[in-house]
Amino acid sequence: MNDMRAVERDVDTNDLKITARGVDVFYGDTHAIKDVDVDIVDNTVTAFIGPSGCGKSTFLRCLNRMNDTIDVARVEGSIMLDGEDIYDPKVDPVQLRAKVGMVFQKPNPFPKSIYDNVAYGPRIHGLAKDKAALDEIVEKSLRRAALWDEAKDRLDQPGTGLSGGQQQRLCIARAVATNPEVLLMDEPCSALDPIATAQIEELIDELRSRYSVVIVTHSMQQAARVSQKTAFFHLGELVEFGETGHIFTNPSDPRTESYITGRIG
Amino acid sequence: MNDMRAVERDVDTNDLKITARGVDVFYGDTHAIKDVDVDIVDNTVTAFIGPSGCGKSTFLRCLNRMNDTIDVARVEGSIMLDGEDIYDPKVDPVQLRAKVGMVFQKPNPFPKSIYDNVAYGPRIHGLAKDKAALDEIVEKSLRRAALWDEAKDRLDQPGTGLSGGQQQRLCIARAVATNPEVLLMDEPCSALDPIATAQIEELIDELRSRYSVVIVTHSMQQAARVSQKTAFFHLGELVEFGETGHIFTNPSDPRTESYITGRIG
Amino acid sequence: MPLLWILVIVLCLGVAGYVLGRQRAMASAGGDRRILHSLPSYYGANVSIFTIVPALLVLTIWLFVQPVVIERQVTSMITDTAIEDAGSRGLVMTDVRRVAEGLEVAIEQGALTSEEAQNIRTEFTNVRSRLGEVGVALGGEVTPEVLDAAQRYRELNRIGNQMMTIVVLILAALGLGYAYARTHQEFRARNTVEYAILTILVLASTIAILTTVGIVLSMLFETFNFFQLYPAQDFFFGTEWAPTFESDASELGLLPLLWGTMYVSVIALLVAVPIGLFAAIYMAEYASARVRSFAKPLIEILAGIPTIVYGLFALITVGPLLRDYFAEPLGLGTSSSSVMTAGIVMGIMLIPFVSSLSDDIINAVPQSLRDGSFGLGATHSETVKQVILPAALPGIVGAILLAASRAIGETMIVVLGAGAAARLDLNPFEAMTTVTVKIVGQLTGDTDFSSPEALVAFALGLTLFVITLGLNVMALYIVRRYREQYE
Amino acid sequence: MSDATAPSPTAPTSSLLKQDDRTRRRNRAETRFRAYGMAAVIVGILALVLLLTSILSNGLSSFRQTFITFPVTLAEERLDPQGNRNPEEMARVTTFGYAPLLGQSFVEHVQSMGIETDLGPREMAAMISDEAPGQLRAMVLANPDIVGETITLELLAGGRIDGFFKGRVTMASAERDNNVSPEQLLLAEALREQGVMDTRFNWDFITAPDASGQRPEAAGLGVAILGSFYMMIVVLVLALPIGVAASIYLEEFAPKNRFTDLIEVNISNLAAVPSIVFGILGLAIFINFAGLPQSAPIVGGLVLTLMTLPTIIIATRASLRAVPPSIRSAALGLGASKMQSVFHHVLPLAAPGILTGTIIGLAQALGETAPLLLIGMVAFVREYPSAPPDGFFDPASALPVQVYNWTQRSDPAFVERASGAIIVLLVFLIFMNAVAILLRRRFERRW
Amino acid sequence: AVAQSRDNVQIAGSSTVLPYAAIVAEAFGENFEFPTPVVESGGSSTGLRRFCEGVGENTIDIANASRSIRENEIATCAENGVTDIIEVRIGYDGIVFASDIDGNSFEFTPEHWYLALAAELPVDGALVANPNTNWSEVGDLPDQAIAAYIPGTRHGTREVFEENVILQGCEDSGAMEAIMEINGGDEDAAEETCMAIRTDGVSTDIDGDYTETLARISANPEGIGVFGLAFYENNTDRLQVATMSGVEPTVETISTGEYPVSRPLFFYIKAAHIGVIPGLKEFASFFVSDDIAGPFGPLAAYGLVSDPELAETQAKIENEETM
Ligand SMILES: Nc1ncnc2c1ncn2[C@@H]1O[C@H](COP(=O)(O)OP(=O)(O)OP(=O)(O)O)[C@@H](O)[C@H]1O
Ligand SMILES: Nc1ncnc2c1ncn2[C@@H]1O[C@H](COP(=O)(O)OP(=O)(O)OP(=O)(O)O)[C@@H](O)[C@H]1O
Ligand SMILES: [Mg+2]
Ligand SMILES: [Mg+2]
Repeated sequence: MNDMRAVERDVDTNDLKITARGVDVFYGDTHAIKDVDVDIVDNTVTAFIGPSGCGKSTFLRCLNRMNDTIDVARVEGSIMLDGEDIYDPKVDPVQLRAKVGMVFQKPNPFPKSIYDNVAYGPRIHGLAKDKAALDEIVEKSLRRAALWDEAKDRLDQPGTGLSGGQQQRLCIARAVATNPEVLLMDEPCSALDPIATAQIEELIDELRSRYSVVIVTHSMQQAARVSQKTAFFHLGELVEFGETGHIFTNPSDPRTESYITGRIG
Repeated sequence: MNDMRAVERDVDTNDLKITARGVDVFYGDTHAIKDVDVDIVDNTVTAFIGPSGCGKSTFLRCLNRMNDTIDVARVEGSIMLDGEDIYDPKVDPVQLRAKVGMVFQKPNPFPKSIYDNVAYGPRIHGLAKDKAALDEIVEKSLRRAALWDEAKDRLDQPGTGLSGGQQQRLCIARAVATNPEVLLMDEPCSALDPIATAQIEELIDELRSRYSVVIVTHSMQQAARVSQKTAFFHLGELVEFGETGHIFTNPSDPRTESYITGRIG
Repeated sequence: MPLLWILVIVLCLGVAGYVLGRQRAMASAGGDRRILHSLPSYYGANVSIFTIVPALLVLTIWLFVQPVVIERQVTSMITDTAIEDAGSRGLVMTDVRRVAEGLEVAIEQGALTSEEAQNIRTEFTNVRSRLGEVGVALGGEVTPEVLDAAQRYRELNRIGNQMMTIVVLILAALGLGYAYARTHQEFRARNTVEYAILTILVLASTIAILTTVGIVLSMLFETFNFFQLYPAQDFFFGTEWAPTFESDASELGLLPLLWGTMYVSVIALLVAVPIGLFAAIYMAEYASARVRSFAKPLIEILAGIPTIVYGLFALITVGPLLRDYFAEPLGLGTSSSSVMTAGIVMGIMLIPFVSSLSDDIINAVPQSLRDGSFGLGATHSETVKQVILPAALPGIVGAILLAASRAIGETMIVVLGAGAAARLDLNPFEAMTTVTVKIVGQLTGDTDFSSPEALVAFALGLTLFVITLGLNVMALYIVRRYREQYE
Repeated sequence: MSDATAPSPTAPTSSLLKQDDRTRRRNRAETRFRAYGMAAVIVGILALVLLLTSILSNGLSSFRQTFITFPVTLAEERLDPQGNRNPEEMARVTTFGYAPLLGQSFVEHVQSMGIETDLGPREMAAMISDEAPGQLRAMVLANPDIVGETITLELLAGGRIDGFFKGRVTMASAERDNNVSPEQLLLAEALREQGVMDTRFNWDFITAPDASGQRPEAAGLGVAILGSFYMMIVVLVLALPIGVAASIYLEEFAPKNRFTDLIEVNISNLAAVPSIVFGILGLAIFINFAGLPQSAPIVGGLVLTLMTLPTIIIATRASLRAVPPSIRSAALGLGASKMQSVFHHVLPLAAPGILTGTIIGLAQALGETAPLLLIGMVAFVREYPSAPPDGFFDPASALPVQVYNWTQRSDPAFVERASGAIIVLLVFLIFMNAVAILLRRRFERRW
Repeated sequence: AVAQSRDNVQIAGSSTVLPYAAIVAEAFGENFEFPTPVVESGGSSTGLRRFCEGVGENTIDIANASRSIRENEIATCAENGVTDIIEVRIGYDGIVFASDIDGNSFEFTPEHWYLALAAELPVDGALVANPNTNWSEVGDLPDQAIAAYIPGTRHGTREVFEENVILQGCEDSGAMEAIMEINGGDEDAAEETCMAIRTDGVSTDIDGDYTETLARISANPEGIGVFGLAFYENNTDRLQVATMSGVEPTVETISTGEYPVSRPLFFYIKAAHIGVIPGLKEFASFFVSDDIAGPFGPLAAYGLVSDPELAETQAKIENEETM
């Protein structure tokens, strides 16, 4: 396992896909995200790193308004997707989420068959003309999520009967199948072995050619390998945000440095 | 992040704590664990490694009969704890599980306050004489799980409102609080940042002085760091089992080698 | 055109709209459904909705308005004296309608042609017997005036129906056209359809409110009348319930009834809640799938046995049993009907309310919580008590509230099991009665319906309503307080 | 973490096979708990068995009935004095004219069989049901040409005679009974031996309309079954969708504020409204205001719908609430709309609870009489309602009403029939709920 | 579509009249072209309430009542447009006292009942709570504990029982005078005191119907219940009837007035509906025809005490004489 294997890659474009400005999130009285500004560039992988509980998931969920579903959560500030404020009352969160897909930190397959789990997104978005096309999407997505071999004989069995890592890949397949423009992945490889991890990283890299990807990870190596941009959160604040190479080699904030070198947690 | 930092440590005793012989597990018709023999030595950390879906969790759950709760699961073979067959009809799984604690792969905090989550085990096992003693156990367990600082101000808030990594640590604290003789941990650090991971690893090492610990992990480094024995599973079979140092440096099975070097998944 | 036909045509148009809308959406996207904002079926449904909903709405309104309008037109033909004779305009119209319908039937059966029907004259024909031949019975002889009106009524109805057909069909077509024209790949069809569904959902929940308003209104007026005849403080604070047939001697105190209601309900719940809850726990947590799959429906039958059976069971079996083995040996009286009897039997009836609903809720608690608890070495019962029940609390409280509600509203078991005596007494082996029993009793008795003895039923109903409202507010508060939301 | 004073581990490695005191205590508690659970289920089932046995033992006999078969001479001079077989003229002869004819034929038949009896003709004729003249009259008017012939008829025996064969009436009780004499019973016994009387399965109990208190033997459940059937259709078609729709709105879409709290409390409160109050409401709204007909299943169905709604709503909301939020998030995260996430994922998972609510709600609606009192369905109805949709507007009664009415009748023969009606009601209930129960079993799953 | 015409007669009201009305309706349906009328129960109060709701198809045509309509009710009726009402008395309902067939037989006088059931009795110039618990204490009756099952206060029968038995007994026993002496001559108050029934469990109110009374007597064979004559006639094998002042209740003794406890039964026709609802008048005439309501008709056979003045009633219907 050679870490730090990924070094600089060119960021392909500089189009801003998402711009977040002055975002604050409160859970009731807890101030979980404090005045965060982040730009997500198109066709890039952005990594969010930071100690557990620092607000990575929270911020990620702001980007497709999943925080709407938590009663106590309150979001302030502006987040623009392609120049449109996603918190504008006129915005249909459904359409937003179709564009900005999400893989949750805890795998949450539907209590349905594996096939239906993956086919669900394409079905509601009408991505497949017919059964054959749907089958194809399902197979392709499962392949991309490196689950096809394990799942192909049991597509009709419930997704909840899979192992932890398999569920995680199922959720990735499910998200990929809907073909989003931005994919938010909250620790997508936490339950995966190194080889599966590598396959998912490959997938992320592949996705980047067409979409932008935001990934939360605890593995510095992974962040370094797959991402072009990295944001470091600490206690709800965005401490540092920039080119991955830059952050890992030459962090400007002492907190970043100590986190990367393993001193604060 | 220096990997492979942990090298050989002495296995302190050679008392067998758990001996599993010819264990087979079926989920309905699926043969998930195939004729596995494993010995867990007292006062050691044993790591289970293997690709996702190979049966690590399944085998782990056999060791404290958690598979009993899955309708379709069927366990065959013999598993002895301190020389007593745990699948003996006379054995009370409750007492067994009190001795053999478990941290699950998916954090599953109770929908109760953080305090009550941790106090749950001590309460049912009567480990605390009074409220003060209970408070102490709770604090101590949270400290050992490296959650105290984050949780101390919100002990009365629901455990389900924690972040993913915090929930994971809560589950560890919960398991530690009951003071088991064997602790089974299914990927206890998957959602943790490096520093928190290091703290948990320290905890594991500390626990080893009195108990035996079995840990499932996907991180070869982690296995190498904390464990003295390692079992490598592949497609439901136990491919290799032995001293950690030996397995990582000089695996006897080609499959082990290719897994460790990242070729099969 | 018969109503059924209009409906069929509108529905057909709706289906056609669905197909067309779908097609057009697909066409606008050049056959690539991915470009569409919503699934093609939503575009279809959107057109369908626009076709069907306005048309049916107008149809319904028309059906209500047309008779009123026509009736007004037709009654103007009838002289006041005729109305005077018949007693009311409505009755004359009943007669007119009946004759008109009779003519219709006669035409259908071929006894008359439609011209004959239009020209038939009382002077020349005995209309009553002619219609009698085709099986239309009339209350009396048909006067020329009524016959004229009936013929006019038919005429107007015919015109009205024609107009209705035209208007409704045109509207459907317009709706179809409009929605069709709007169908375009960027049109947010899903949102429109979902909006329509949401409207339906909102309408459905307003029914509950309307029901409440209706209940309150239908009792308020009579309650008001009651309090004009009977002093309010005597009602609310009176400890004596003794209605008589001489109004001035009646004592209509609420308290003994309220006490009885509470006492019986509490005993019933003391029986039903533990048994029901334990049964639910057993079925959801311990029993095998087979045991559960027959035990649950079996216990549910208990909810379907008519309450009179329970009542007789209380009267004939449980009452004497309790009297002989408990009340008399304990020196607590010799009454075979008692609060205890009714409470126990009612409790049995309520078991399925608690057990079945709770069973479903318990079953819905995620397995991972059970695993978490087992993994810590908890026994199954500890897991149930400390993890599952708290997590299932809101649903269980709902089930218990439902059971309590039934207990409060039950009559037959109380009448037969607890007797009819209103009494303030602590002894559970004494006969007592409940508010509901007296509501039914006073309403269906032989008393003068405008006397306080009968009107008190409404006051009792309204009071009970307010009291249970208070209890429910409390329950809501408790649930909010202790609710545990799992992930 | 170098704190070494960990809580001292309890006694070193105790045996798994030997339970320590605490475990034993906990296990005893566990066994007790489980035993309570089993006992609770058993109590429930026992109660059911007890009630069912009493219903069955009382009511099964109502499905059998005693018939008398004998030739009847349709004397022309009585039935058609003019002799021109004109139904309209023949209709002038009322059942009072037919009754003696039957009595006479019966007496003659008994005499012809050579059975000795001390009974006078009047008392002998009294053994035939009062229903018979009406049946004969209807038969003759439908087919006037049979007048003058002698036809063999199978007629109902009177209620007491029937009770004699079923063991309800005995010689001893007949001694004291003003309505039947031991001699009549003796004659009945003799006739049974001759095959003139026999007791057998009686479809009429299920198909015939109700009969007055004088003719328990003829009373049937036909109208009641139809009425209940129509009402249940209305309830099912309205209560289930409305209930589920309202619950979905309140649980999933409604903003959480004072107003929705009010609705919530309000709905649970509606469940506690005594059912007769719904009758008051139904009378005011559906009959007086909307002008719907009285005694009609449509009104009954609407009233029962309003009454059942709270049950269904409470059950549905509880089970919607029990669906883990992670399922909703998963769907929303894939770009499903809230509506889609509810209909595709949450609702199927909540289905068992919804179906339970429906089962219990319908059971309640099917067995309820009180609200029907005020809208005119607790009634004596002999005309069958017509086929749907008109039948919804025709007068009808209902099964529980029939039970209620029959338990109030003075003739003891109705006790048996009331229990029989309860059996029919329960069978009806089981059929009605079978679909729901099967569906529910399919939807049940753990996650 | 809803405006369908009703073609059956709709009747509601007293559950005492219901069995008779059902018998007549059944026979009417058998013998006439008109459909069988629908007869609802629900009590006199509900029947009259619905009767007075107004005229029109969605209101009932006939209200059955076990008492005559009250002034108040007529006023309410009139307010709602129900002005022309035909009152029809169909006969009398005898009220009898009966006990288990295997028990003691009783010969009552009103006095016995008063002494047994009054809440308070005048003793030596003061009112004391009724101490009697055995029938032998109140007169020359068998030694048997008093356990009376009397109609609840919602039943019309209760009124008759209180007035014709208890009050009568109060007067007969001289208690009335004694009470008036105690309360200073207030007759109304005295009557009230007379008619107050004890509530210490000796007497049980029955809110259900006679079948419940019968069931209670089966459960407690010492009990004595109040029944309608028709109910008793149908259950002579289980009940024995007590005489009242030496007269046994039968159809004959009641119709001659010898047996003192009975009440008239009525039905009320909405005159406005005659000629509109098919068969209404025919039904009413059929009801009171000699064939049906006469002394040898089916109603009498069922236990209705036929009205000696039936002919007048028949004429009244014929002429549609309103109140
Ligand atoms: N409840 C179940 N029903 C059916 N099959 C199951 C169930 N749980 C696990 N399996 C299957 O058994 C095999 C082993 O699963 P297990 O959870 O033990 O894998 P694992 O080694 O823990 O993998 P991971 O690292 O992904 O957690 C997998 O193929 C899995 O799909
Ligand atoms: N539903 C909630 N209610 C209240 N507080 C919450 C909730 N979810 C998260 N928090 C708190 O908000 C903070 C940020 O949580 P978040 O889940 O964003 O952390 P994270 O960076 O994703 O951590 P991890 O790496 O452990 O997943 C934490 O302190 C957490 O306890
Ligand atoms: Mg997180
Ligand atoms: Mg696993």
